[in-house]
Amino acid sequence: MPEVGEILKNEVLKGDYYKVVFYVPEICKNTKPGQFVHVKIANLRDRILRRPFSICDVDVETGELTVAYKIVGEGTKVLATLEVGTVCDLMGPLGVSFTPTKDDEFPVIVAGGYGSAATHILAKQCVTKGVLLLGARSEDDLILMDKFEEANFEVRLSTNDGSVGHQGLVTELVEQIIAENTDNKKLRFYGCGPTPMLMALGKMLEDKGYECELSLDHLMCCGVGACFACVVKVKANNEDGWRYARTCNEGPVFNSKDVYYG
Amino acid sequence: MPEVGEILKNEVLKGDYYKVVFYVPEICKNTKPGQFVHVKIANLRDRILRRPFSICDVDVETGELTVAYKIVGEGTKVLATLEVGTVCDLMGPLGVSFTPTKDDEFPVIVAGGYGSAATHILAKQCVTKGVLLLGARSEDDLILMDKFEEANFEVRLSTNDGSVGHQGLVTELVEQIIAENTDNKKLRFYGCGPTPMLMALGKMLEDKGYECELSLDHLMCCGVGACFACVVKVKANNEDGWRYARTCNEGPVFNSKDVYYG
Amino acid sequence: MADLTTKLGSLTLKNPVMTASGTFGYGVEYADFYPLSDLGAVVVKGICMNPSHGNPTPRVAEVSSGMLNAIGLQGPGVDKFLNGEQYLPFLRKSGATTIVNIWGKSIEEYAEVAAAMDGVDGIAALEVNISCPNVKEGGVAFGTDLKMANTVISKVRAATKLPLITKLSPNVTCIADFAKTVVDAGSDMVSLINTLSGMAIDIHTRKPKIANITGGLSGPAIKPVAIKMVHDVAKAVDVPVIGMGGIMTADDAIEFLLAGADAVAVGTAIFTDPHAPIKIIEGIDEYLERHGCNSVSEIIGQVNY
Amino acid sequence: MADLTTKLGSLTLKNPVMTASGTFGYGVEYADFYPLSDLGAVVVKGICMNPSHGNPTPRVAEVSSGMLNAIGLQGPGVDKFLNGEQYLPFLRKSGATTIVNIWGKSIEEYAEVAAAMDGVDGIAALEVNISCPNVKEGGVAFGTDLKMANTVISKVRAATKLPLITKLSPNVTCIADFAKTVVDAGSDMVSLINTLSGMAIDIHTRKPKIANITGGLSGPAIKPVAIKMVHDVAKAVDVPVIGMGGIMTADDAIEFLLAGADAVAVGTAIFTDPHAPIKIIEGIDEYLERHGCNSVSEIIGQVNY
Ligand SMILES: Cc1cc2nc3c(=O)[nH]c(=O)nc-3n(C[C@H](O)[C@H](O)[C@H](O)COP(=O)(O)OP(=O)(O)OC[C@H]3O[C@@H](n4cnc5c(N)ncnc54)[C@H](O)[C@@H]3O)c2cc1C
Ligand SMILES: Cc1cc2nc3c(=O)[nH]c(=O)nc-3n(C[C@H](O)[C@H](O)[C@H](O)COP(=O)(O)OP(=O)(O)OC[C@H]3O[C@@H](n4cnc5c(N)ncnc54)[C@H](O)[C@@H]3O)c2cc1C
Ligand SMILES: Cc1cc2nc3c(=O)[nH]c(=O)nc-3n(C[C@H](O)[C@H](O)[C@H](O)COP(=O)(O)O)c2cc1C
Ligand SMILES: Cc1cc2nc3c(=O)[nH]c(=O)nc-3n(C[C@H](O)[C@H](O)[C@H](O)COP(=O)(O)O)c2cc1C
Ligand code: FES
Ligand code: FES
Repeated sequence: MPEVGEILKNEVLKGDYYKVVFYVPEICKNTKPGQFVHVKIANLRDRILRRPFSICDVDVETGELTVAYKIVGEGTKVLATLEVGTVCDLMGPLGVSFTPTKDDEFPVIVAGGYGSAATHILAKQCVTKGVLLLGARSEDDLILMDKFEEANFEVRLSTNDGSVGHQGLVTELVEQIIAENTDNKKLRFYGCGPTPMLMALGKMLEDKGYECELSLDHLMCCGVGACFACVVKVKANNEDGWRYARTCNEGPVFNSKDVYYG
Repeated sequence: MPEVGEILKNEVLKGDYYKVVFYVPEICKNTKPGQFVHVKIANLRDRILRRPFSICDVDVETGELTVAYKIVGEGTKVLATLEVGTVCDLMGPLGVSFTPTKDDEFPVIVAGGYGSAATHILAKQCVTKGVLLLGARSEDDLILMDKFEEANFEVRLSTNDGSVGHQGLVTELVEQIIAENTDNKKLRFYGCGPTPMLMALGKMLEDKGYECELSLDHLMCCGVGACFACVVKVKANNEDGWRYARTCNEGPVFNSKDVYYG
Repeated sequence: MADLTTKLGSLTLKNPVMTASGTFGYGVEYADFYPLSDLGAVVVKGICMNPSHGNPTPRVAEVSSGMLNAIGLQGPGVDKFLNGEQYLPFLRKSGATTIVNIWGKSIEEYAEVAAAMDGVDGIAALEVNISCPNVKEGGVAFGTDLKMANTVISKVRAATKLPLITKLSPNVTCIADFAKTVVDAGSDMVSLINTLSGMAIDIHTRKPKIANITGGLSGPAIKPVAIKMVHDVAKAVDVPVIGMGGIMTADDAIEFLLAGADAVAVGTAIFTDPHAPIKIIEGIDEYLERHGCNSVSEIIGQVNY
Repeated sequence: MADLTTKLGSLTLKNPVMTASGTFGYGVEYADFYPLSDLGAVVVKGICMNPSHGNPTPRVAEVSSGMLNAIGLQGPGVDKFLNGEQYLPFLRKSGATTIVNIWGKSIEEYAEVAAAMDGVDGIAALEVNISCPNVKEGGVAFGTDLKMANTVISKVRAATKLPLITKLSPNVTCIADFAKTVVDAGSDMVSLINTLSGMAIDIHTRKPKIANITGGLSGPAIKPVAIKMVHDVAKAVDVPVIGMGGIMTADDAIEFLLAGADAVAVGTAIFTDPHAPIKIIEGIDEYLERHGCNSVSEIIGQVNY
């Protein structure tokens, strides 16, 4: 499952956001939407853990796998300095994937931050084309809109500071979409982004009875279910009503009905 | 005293031996023969100590400082991968220097391993041109002979395996030189290389009454006399007859008469 | 191929490399990577009587050359472990030599868990964790008090005929004393070290990086401490010693063997590279060949001074 | 500029950053780098009664994110320290606030050394090292036994009026107990941590990498252990706490302050970068400004959970 991946491209996408392309044909072949790769960043000698990144795109023909990442700490800072030709070790594809829409469903992807990266393959694989609701703090954190447009998705934006699109929360765009759905299309939701946003989204849609999948993640170590670092609460048939589920192998994608919001 | 040094060149010299050129004009200006720089190797994130390297050459005009190094462990392995343009932090010049020969003296440099690097500037600064006796395990470990020839030094080689030059110990070449000295030139010796070789050399010359300076070094941390990691025994006026002297700032160059051989 | 067979008292392993408890799940998680039976042994994550949630999140934080964790022993409990498809039954089928790491919230629970494992097919030995720094009750309290350590192991000893390994805490003044007392109490061998107590604070939020406030330090950062303790313990007791703490490569594992460990366990390194234990087995073999040794036993404790 | 003035009982420092004993020589070695008076304090290498050779070489070995050392307290002895040009007289001239680290081979020697320092001009405080793991006599024996620790400090207390800092060993089960007992014995404050006992073996020669066999682990590898111990000790005693262990950057130093340290010491980092203490002083100031704090005291112990 681990595969040695040569870097074919590593460049700024926008501001602190970068895009890196690895040559990993085996991983590409098996990738499903919403899965991630677990990357041992080269040259990061004093940090021993891998970093998980959603698979943003794969090209099965060329063996190219794309990750979109933001510089947030030591690891991503070093990753951004790696030159073409450097080799990193990748594990993947890992995790439970999204279920693309069927013929009669209309996909609504709700994404924040790197959530647009994690849902891009999903958009490409949905047989019916839908809408991407993309939210962030400000314009600087909105990436990959062009990719969704290429996939024939309508893109609606929201920012907390109003620098572009709707000023406010992305969940307000969700309410808009639901209000607009006067012809009663069968909406199917997908959420990926910061946990508070996903919790708000999941609860709201559960109340309204829509199908929704959420990609929940947490700090990871092993990436394969062995260490119990990455857990989130899901509903369970025990006295507490919840248990900790591993986002790396029981997730990151969960049905919103299974998530414990309490 | 620390100076940021951009790498201008970093290339194989021969086998495992490399040569790296740093741009450090301040250090170049002050360098005397036998001194060293203490290098924080870039990208060596899990190793916190600097590595000491003898200054092999400096060009005061261009600010170029050359170090010749052998790959022996993690640090030198990483150093060999650093590309031109990479920046390392250098402290230097550090340590006590060799005393170049005066008009009436004939310099005999006895070197092993990277000892030829440590004595190259010395050879250039000796007003009288002499001889380099260079010893090593085999031909692969003999470097910089051309540089000494450029400095008008005669070069005699010895190897343990006889792959080139005299088969045997470099100290045997010393005996040769002494035997050849029928016109009673005032020989002045300089030794730099593995400790056992220097101990043998120093003892032999002490017995014979020749002037000799030895460059003794040991694993270093601070490089400036603060930590007492790098000590060797020197004669002392106490009940034991010896004390530990710091090779980084009381040395690396010691008069062979001061060294404790017991 | 040198002979890697490793005898730990009545327990025979095909090689001296096992996985460290808590870093290899229940084996099933890594079954697609290589045959689990290639390992000296699989040591599973700590099991106590009842299912347990473990600690709140965040449970881990990365630090220089290591990590802190306070998983808090999340686990399925004895029943589910013995009968749930993805636990012991899976390991049995895999052909892995299985060592079960156990713990309890009280001395009685330790004994109860041990008794439940006694005579169960597919369990090669028990590793008694008296050293987990991350649970409020049990765990480290037993591992940092000589009398408690002795009592716990005596009770566990009485409850099972399985070979007993006691996992020692490094957070003590003299670990050799703990090794001696648990051997007196009937432990057939000892394993060390568990994690060092540690803490990290996010200076921007001013919160501890781990919800539990403190956690256990593992990885290369602790290797020198582990080597020293293994060296001390191997000199102090006559039973087999399983060494661990920061083993990333075969060279690290060999360092433990030279220090006196009869076998080693690989933990945090598995997160860096799931194949680490396999590469370490191969690397030990190569080292033995290069040094003209016929068997791994020839290097155990062979540090020379 | 925030106010960095740091009050440690009767001792006032211009800022909370000092050098750790043994890593900054006697100050003179770094006098060309920056004015020593820019530091909160210079803590000199351990001084005992008579000149001492220290341990055989090799004395250091590098390990992941740290180093082992067994220098063995090489030093000039009291007389030479007090009178030799490059020692105390130099520090006096430099204007540095000087703290003298002392040790002895016996309880009596500790007291003798302390008495010799009493009332000497230019000594701001004594740091009593009861925790050096690298000398056969004295050192760690006093730091890992509660009664001995109490006795040593009591005797030293009786021998001098200087402010007393006791330097605690991390190689114990409960460091807070040691803090309490030395404070009871009259120590005005405590500093921690000294190095963790460790060992490394060269697998090719099979020799310990350090002639003394074991050594003390320092550097970033030990930071999480140090933070935890500083946090524990700051909660246990009411006296000022000086935190150290793996501080490389201002962020690290701030982590110690948040954990409860009133001041910090920078050790191994000086080998990486002699200017580290100065950069750390600047970095703390920037952090305080950025967080709207007027003085460093506003963040001491402010970890929140
Ligand atoms: C399943 C999954 C998919 C992900 N996909 C992407 C992606 O496509 N693009 C992207 O830019 N990032 C993604 N992340 C987050 C990414 O893993 C972290 O940003 C990265 O590990 C940070 O490494 P660092 O060394 O730069 O930061 P560190 O120095 O380790 O930490 C810096 C800061 O980032 C936070 N952080 C660290 N790891 C994580 C994490 N796993 N999740 C959330 N916060 C974290 C830390 O708490 C800290 O505040 C994903 C995470 C998961 C679990
Ligand atoms: C004053 C001085 C001048 C030097 N000049 C040169 C030079 O011009 N060219 C050159 O190639 N090397 C020189 N050295 C040696 C050089 O410092 C070491 O080779 C280097 O530090 C090894 O780093 P590493 O990380 O590759 O090896 P490590 O992984 O640290 O160690 C690998 C091996 O090298 C040994 N070693 C490490 N440091 C030293 C050391 N300081 N001295 C001797 N052995 C050591 C170790 O014991 C170990 O066996 C000099 C050393 C000193 C003290
Ligand atoms: C995430 C994690 C979980 C662990 N869980 C357990 C456990 O359940 N029981 C136990 O005895 N040790 C546990 N440990 C300790 C390891 O088994 C091992 O003793 C320690 O990590 C040192 O080895 P390493 O540095 O190779 O990881 C855990 C360690 C880690 C990192
Ligand atoms: C080379 C070296 C020498 C030391 N010598 C002493 C000493 O003489 N007295 C003492 O109390 N501590 C001594 N120490 C311990 C340090 O003062 C400090 O407590 C320890 O190194 C942890 O801090 P650090 O990680 O910042 O180095 C020494 C440490 C090192 C690395
Ligand atoms: S990251 Fe290890 S269980 Fe999920
Ligand atoms: S290297 Fe520190 S005294 Fe020489």
